[in-house]
Amino acid sequence: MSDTGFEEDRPSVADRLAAEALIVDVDGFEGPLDLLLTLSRTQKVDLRRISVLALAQQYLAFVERAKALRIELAADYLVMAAWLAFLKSRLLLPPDPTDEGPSAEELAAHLAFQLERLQAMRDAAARLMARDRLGRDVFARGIPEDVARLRQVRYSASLLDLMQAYARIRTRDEFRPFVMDRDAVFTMEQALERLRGLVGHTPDWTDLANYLPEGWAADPMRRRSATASTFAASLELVREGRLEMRQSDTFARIELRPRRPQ
Amino acid sequence: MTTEPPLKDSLFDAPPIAEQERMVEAILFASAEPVTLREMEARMPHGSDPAEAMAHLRRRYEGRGVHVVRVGDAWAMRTAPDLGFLMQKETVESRKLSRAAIETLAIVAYHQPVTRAEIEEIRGVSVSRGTVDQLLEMDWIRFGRRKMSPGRPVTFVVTQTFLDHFGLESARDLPGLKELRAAGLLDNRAPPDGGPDRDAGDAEDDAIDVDQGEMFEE
Amino acid sequence: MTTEPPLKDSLFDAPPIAEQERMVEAILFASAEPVTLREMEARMPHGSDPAEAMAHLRRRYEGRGVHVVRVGDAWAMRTAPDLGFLMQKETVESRKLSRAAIETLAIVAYHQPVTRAEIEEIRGVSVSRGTVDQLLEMDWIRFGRRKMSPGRPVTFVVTQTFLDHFGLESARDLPGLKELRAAGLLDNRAPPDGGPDRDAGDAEDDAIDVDQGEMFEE
Repeated sequence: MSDTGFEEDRPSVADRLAAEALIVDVDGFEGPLDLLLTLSRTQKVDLRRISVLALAQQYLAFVERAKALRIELAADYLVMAAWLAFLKSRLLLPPDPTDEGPSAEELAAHLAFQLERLQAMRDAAARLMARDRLGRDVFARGIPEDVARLRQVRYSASLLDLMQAYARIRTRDEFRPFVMDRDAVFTMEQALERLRGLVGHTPDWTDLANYLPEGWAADPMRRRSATASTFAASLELVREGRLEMRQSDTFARIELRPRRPQ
Repeated sequence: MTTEPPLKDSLFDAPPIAEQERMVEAILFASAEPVTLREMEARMPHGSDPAEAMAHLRRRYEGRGVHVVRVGDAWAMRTAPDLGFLMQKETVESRKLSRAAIETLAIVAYHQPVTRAEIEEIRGVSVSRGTVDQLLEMDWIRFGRRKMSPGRPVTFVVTQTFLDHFGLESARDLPGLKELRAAGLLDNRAPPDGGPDRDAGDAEDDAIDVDQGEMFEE
Repeated sequence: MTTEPPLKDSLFDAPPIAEQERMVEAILFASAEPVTLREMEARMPHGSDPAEAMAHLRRRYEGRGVHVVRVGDAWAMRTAPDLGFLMQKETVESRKLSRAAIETLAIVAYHQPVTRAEIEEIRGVSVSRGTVDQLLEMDWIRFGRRKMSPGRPVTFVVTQTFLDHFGLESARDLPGLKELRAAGLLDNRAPPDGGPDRDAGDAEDDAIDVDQGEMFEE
């Protein structure tokens, strides 16, 4: 920036002083656009009529001062400086007819638009924050009543569920593993043991029914089981040669007596 | 100066009572706790009469959805007691009926009137009190007549609510075992005994009709 | 019979509008948060017309110390703004928002739905994650729909809580919105090529947007 040959390039004293004041506060700026907006205020004109060229010069002066004071500027400030230097030269030189892309005026206009838009948002933010605000100017109910949430559980079941459940129960019945109800069963071992103890005490022919254990004659199920096992046990004792059996006729009484020694 | 007196008035005179009423209204509305007249006075412009303002406010809220009530020596605003129901929000949660409950229900439906002992015999496990209570509470089963057997146990039958829920006109509309079997819900095996097989005969169906009739007595 | 019709009325017809007005009054009064008409309807007896009842209620509270205000598609009761001075005690010391947060909030409000890249374009600096997080946490902004532009970046919009806090009926009532729009300052004017924009950073920012958005998707 030291040698450009243009009068406008040399920062005015006022610009330099302003730049110095700004540099002290460089951390306070939110980036190059913020800085540009602040600089633009020195022009004291509507942002729509701002001179972007003058603004570019102000900005470049600021960066120059920062360099002179050995203040490290963030990269984006330097990027903006480079771009503004480019814009400035484009604005000052007659347009190159072979150059494609946006004109310098278009670029400058967009920068002006950006500044105006940022300023507009800042004004809007200020107006927003100045509104009557809840908890500061306007107040909600101090003792809100909670809405009691009554949670009601509704149980559902379909007809299919019902039928499946019933089918499940019925099939479970069919496939129930076979288990003997032991309390109604008088086993042959029990009968044999019992009969061995009794044989010999009654020497004469005695009805098999009399040998049934006590309390097993009343209930049909128990009587049947006890009769069967006692009969089977008798046959076993006959086979062992300790007992004799006789039956006078079909379905007649079966009688037992100890085998007499020969 | 000519403008001075009105300024002085606004500074030192109490606001009109209507304005004071607005003030106590706002204070009571926004306060997290009941507010005493003394507290109101401290917050209101000098010379205000909160007691008078409160009297106006109370009258204004008479019969409204919100009442001005006295709490000890303080005042508060509360929703009208008769509108308490608005402060409740019912959320309905759908849940599947437990296996025990649906089985018990199925047995009642197919075997009604049925005693608890009979349900247990069919299910092969004891039926918890909770399961029966749940079904009673849902109004899907109810107590039927006592059985004429020893101990005269109570029986259970299904209700109209049950029939409505399952879209049945009567319990006899429940599909029989034969249909369950045809639908592939049952293995192709004959049930151990006549039991609940609806196809077994009309005698049983008639019995059920009688039971259903009983349900609507009372 | 002569007594039948009234009974039927009370069972099946909505309560009279005066009664409905009491109900919406109680509902709004009891809640610190705005309540939607839909929610009111759900809590009121079947057949009620909360919109009609609200119109009555709103008129009734005109000029009172407490106002009925519209917040988005909901309603709330709030103290009259001119009486704020009485409520110093109730003032909640809100967290000081940074300038970046305030500007970001204004940009979201006036430009919504707006992407992070667009906010950065307007402010000329990158938007820190913390700033956005703070506004999200305060429930003043939320994620909107994704933009149909490359990368499908998520957008930000303001919430009902925002409207409630700043006393706005809707985002259309933002101060100066019309003028800003007329001046073209809300246009999303693309910079001409070669502008001093932070093109390099945009791609990365978009990537972050996508991540954030995905966190909230189901």
